[in-house]
Amino acid sequence: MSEKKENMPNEPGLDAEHWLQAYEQMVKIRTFEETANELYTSARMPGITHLYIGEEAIAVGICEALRQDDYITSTHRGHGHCLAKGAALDKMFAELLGKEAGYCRGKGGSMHIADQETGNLGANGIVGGSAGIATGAGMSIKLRGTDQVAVCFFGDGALGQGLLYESMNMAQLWKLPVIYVCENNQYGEYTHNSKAAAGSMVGRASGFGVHAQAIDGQDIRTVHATARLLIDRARKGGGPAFLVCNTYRFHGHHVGDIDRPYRTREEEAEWAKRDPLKLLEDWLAKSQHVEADVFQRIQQDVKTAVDEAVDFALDASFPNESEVDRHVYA
Amino acid sequence: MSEKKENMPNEPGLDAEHWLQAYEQMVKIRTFEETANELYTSARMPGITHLYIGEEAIAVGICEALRQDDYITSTHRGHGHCLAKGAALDKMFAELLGKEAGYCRGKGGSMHIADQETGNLGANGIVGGSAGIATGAGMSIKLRGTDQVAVCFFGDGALGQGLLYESMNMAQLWKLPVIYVCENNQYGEYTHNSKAAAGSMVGRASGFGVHAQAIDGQDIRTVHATARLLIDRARKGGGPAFLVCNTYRFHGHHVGDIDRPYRTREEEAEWAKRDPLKLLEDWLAKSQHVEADVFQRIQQDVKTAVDEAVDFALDASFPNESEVDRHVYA
Amino acid sequence: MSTLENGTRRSPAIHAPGEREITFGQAIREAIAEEMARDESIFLIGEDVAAAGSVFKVLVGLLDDFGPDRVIDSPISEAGIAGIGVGAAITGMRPIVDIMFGDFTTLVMDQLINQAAKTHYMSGGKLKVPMVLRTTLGASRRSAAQHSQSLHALFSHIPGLKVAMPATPYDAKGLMKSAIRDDNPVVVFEDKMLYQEKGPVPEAEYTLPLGQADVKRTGEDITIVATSSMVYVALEAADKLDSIGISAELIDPRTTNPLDTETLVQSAQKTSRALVLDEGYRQYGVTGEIASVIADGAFYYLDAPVKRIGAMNVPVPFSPAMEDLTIPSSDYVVETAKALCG
Amino acid sequence: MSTLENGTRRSPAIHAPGEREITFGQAIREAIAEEMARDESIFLIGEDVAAAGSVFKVLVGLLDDFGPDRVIDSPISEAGIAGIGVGAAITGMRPIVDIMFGDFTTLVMDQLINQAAKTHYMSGGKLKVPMVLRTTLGASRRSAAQHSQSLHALFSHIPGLKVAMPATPYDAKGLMKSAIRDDNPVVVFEDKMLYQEKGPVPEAEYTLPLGQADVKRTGEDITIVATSSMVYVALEAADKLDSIGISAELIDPRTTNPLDTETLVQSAQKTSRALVLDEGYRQYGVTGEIASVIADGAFYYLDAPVKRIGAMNVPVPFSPAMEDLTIPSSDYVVETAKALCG
Ligand SMILES: Cc1ncc(C[n+]2csc(CCOP(=O)(O)OP(=O)(O)O)c2C)c(N)n1
Ligand SMILES: Cc1ncc(C[n+]2csc(CCOP(=O)(O)OP(=O)(O)O)c2C)c(N)n1
Ligand SMILES: [Mg+2]
Ligand SMILES: [Mg+2]
Repeated sequence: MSEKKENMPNEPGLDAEHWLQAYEQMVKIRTFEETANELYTSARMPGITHLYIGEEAIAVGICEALRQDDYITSTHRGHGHCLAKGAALDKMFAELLGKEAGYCRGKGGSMHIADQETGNLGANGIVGGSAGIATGAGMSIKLRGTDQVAVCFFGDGALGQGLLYESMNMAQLWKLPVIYVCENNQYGEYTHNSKAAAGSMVGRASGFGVHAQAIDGQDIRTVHATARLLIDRARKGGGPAFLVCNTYRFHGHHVGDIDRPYRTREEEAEWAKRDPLKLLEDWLAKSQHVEADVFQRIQQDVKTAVDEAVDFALDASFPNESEVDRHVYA
Repeated sequence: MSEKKENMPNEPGLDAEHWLQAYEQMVKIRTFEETANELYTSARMPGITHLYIGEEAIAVGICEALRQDDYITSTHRGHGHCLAKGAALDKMFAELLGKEAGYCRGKGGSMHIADQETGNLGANGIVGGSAGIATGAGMSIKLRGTDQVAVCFFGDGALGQGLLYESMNMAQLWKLPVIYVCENNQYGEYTHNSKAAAGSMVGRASGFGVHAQAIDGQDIRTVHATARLLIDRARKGGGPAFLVCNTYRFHGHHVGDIDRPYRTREEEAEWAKRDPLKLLEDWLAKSQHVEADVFQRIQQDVKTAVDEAVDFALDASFPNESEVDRHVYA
Repeated sequence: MSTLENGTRRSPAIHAPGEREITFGQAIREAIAEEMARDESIFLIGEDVAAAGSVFKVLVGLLDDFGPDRVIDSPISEAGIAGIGVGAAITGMRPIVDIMFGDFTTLVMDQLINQAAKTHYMSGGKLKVPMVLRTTLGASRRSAAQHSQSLHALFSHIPGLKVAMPATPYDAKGLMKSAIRDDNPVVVFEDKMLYQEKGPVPEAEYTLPLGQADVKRTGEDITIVATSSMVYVALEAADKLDSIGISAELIDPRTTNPLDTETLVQSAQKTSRALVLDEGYRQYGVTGEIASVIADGAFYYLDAPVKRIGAMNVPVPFSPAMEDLTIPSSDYVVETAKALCG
Repeated sequence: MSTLENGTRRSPAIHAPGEREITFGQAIREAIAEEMARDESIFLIGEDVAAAGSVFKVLVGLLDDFGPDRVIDSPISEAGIAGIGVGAAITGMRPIVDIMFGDFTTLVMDQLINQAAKTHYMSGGKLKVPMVLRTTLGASRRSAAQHSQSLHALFSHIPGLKVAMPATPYDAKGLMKSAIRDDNPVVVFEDKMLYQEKGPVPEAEYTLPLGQADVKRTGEDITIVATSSMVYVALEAADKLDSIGISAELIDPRTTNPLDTETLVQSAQKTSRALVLDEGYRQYGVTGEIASVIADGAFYYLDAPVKRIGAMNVPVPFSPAMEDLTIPSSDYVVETAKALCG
């Protein structure tokens, strides 16, 4: 499976300021995830979690092209999507720690963060499980007659789930405004997608008549420009699209996956050269003449914010026992 | 959806005798189905059944290219597949009437006829439900190291079922000898496939890397020639294939679907011109100089056999009450 | 229907003079049509629900009344349309997802169990899934093992879902309307053999609460709990029991989840004997739960063990000679009741 | 394990001196490896079962021993691999299909319920489906609502399927071997919290019949029926009860289908009190069936109602502060037992 059509769409003509904002968002996710990892290794986080590090350009590149009232559905590797769509650090950490102040009052945890205020319909612990939900959001948009768009994030592993194809077929039949974003980080858990996905990823969607393309997921400018086009197209009634973003998760499948025997250190090193933060930094420095201290200041500000958020979450209280059987029914 | 690549593969060089045998098989299915319809309308058959009339060239064209030890999986519209693979008329009718002498001792009925002796792994009441089973048969063939082939028959409606795509992906990954035969009779129940299937039928399979083509399903010579090539390829380890056979069911969705308001009489008349039996008759008469009385004799012989089979089935006894809780477990 | 004077008996199919009588199928359609007219956020999606009005013809006319945007023929993609239902429900719509045969609900389990049922809870109460999944149950149509199951127990097991299984046109309309208005995913099981069953349904609008059992017949000697079409089997049995001097009280829970345990237990406490009748497989199903609830709650009142009658634990056979044996019959109910009262 | 002298007690985790002790996970692996060595028609398929040896590391080594043709990493296609299992089983193989988390069995329902469970019956006994589906159950790993369910009741409801849920390494090995040899589809539920649990397992080959309960502890005053890891909760409770003079008999059905009703009923007849403990949702689940069987079969012997303890009827919450509340605790079992015996 090798489909790196790295066609760069027309430069949307965004200025350095815009890209610095995107940069900050990526740094925020990176720092959030590093901190989550620390919380795990220092045994302060219950359970495990799946880090988004290495894939930040996708969530940010796409969500920066969305409005607040647009929808996303997310995955088990969902922190990046949530933050990029506008989630607050403190409530995110609080949720990871199972605190009442978390987005889901501690009931969801890392894998189920949802936030209707930012249009986040929820991370999902079932691989591919949100394909129908995103499509339903598209249906809802169509029926309500708004010009919102729904983005369905999923990993390359979700290409194994039949629901995805059922959903894309209906989205195309009814021209629903849904963008299916396949974050192709090469692996589903410990299996390379060459052993899991036959044929062509884009071909799978185009077979259903869905507009499909594959891009470099490490370059936020490519991601963002492509997303703008597809989202705009969907908003105007042009129907769904399928976007493969080729990427890599720099860490293990989850925080406990330390040894990574299923892939080589060389492969990791190759991909590390294409760190999405680094790529944007380089471009901003070279083409936009942004000074190094600007990046440092952003990193520091983010670090401060993340630290405050963690402190908040660590101090926050656990839900009351009486909470346990609330919210089973609305 | 219009993909009638009517490419005729190399003529396999079969003689008139072979085609007369195929003709007889088609007549057998036709007559069986007409009789089943009569049994229904005269209230002698419990429940309903789905007639294969109009689609005979597919089952016969393909099954004539199979060995007895090859496998098929079938559908709710399964009588044609069962007979083409070698099922006996009397046990078929007995099953339709719920008699103990039926293929499944009356437990399965029309929708669940299975016969391991002829490699028929069973008709299926779940649309698309046998895609996994056929693929598993392919896996079994591979693991046992035989050169059998498994054919999965399904209707265009089954293109809506995610399981089909999960199955084709694995068949292609592991080069399993499975031929997925989509009997595209244009409708799933009362809905035309233009309203149910976006994109391209062949494209859906080729997206998974599966060799895919669409052919005229009314012309048994095309069907058979194509099937020979694909089956041969699969037998030799060339992997799965996906074959769309464009066809039409001449009757309603089931025997009780008399009015057919969802389609026009004109459309039906158009397709009636392409009756697969008629097409083969014409070709045999014109190119092979087969006389009209040959066809008549075949029809009569079949009719006699069918009548005998029905009489047998009508006379046969119902299962004993004690049968009801046998065969829940092996 | 729900309040009957003590001692009177009235079959759900028999109505007071002058009352309007419609079929179960019409009641379902009426409920959906009324609600769709009332609330624009409701839409219906399923296989052959629009142009064909569903294979059971229950929905004929809705397409004309509400148009193709709100009555939608889908591909044969049960999981997909269930997923669409969940996503649409979360984002402000009130979808009704039609799954043609209850047997095909096996294809929507993940969307129902892992998504619809858990979304409200997992989101800490933020998101909700006001969605109805309507489907069928019931054997005896000679449709064999994959078109005859009564799988409602599977859904009744799952917290976050509600499950309704109306027996009469009156209940069907009232429960369907409540299901549509409910802010939770509700699975409505309709016995396909009941669609032609007639019964009184007032012209005036009404709803029935989910979670309230209905005393379909009062009695003194034994409590028969029956669901869906088993209510009719139980009524027939009650008539026969009457003629031999056994007075049976018949309770229809109407929803298995929530379950009106109070009404069930009180009746059993009164009669001292109970029998539970349901068309699902007997093992690990609805009868087990209800019998346990009664055996526990009425323990000190019971004169005999609570008996359970369900579908035989076999796949439904095609042959008429066998199929009918798998479904509880009124004679078997009578036998069982007599043994309990004897 | 299955025959214990009256009055003795022995925790399944405690073994006689000299006996070999291995973990539950090792027992599962050993069972599969032994059977695969014995019978070439057995193969294993699932997500990350080969190179990674499963996410719980239970299958490490099988790939080396049996090669990639017989230990197969699949795409993330639960329905697909279940279907492959059915098709391979019908055509002469004995597949073991691995579904990583029990929660994902919602995706294989159609293949299990409508295909695997019914094929033998629908074909009038001609085809058979000798297939094992192994998966997990159990909460308390802080994995939240979609990775913590115990959904074995759903499968126990379906005729044509068998369901095993071993509690000890000994049972795990013996039941897994029998499941693999069985000519029917068998679903084996393994509590993921038990994989590290150690217990005695003989070196010599053995199998355990499906459908035979095991008396894990004998007692006189109350029967506690417990499944899977609830056996350990029950043992702990039994110890505590012992210290206050209540002697509990602990019965592990080991398979819910077939269910060894005789052993259950006899024990309850002896003790006159019973309590059923299972980690599935309480409503419409395993406790309902077993409690009903006992309440019926031991009716005239019971001094108190049969009580049921299951998982709380809520989706499993993530927060540790809440999750543990949803799982039956030994203290709660003690309270309940005391109340029954009081
Ligand atoms: C239906 C289902 N099957 C299996 C799993 C277990 N699982 C969790 S993450 C994962 C891999 C997913 O891979 P991919 O979709 O590529 O996402 P990534 O982790 O690479 O971001 C698997 C198999 C699951 N959560 N859901
Ligand atoms: C999973 C499932 N959904 C719905 C049905 C009801 N149903 C029976 S046949 C049919 C149409 C099937 O259409 P197609 O696959 O094209 O086969 P055809 O009847 O045209 O031969 C439907 C929807 C079913 N049997 N199984
Ligand atoms: Mg991946
Ligand atoms: Mg069709």
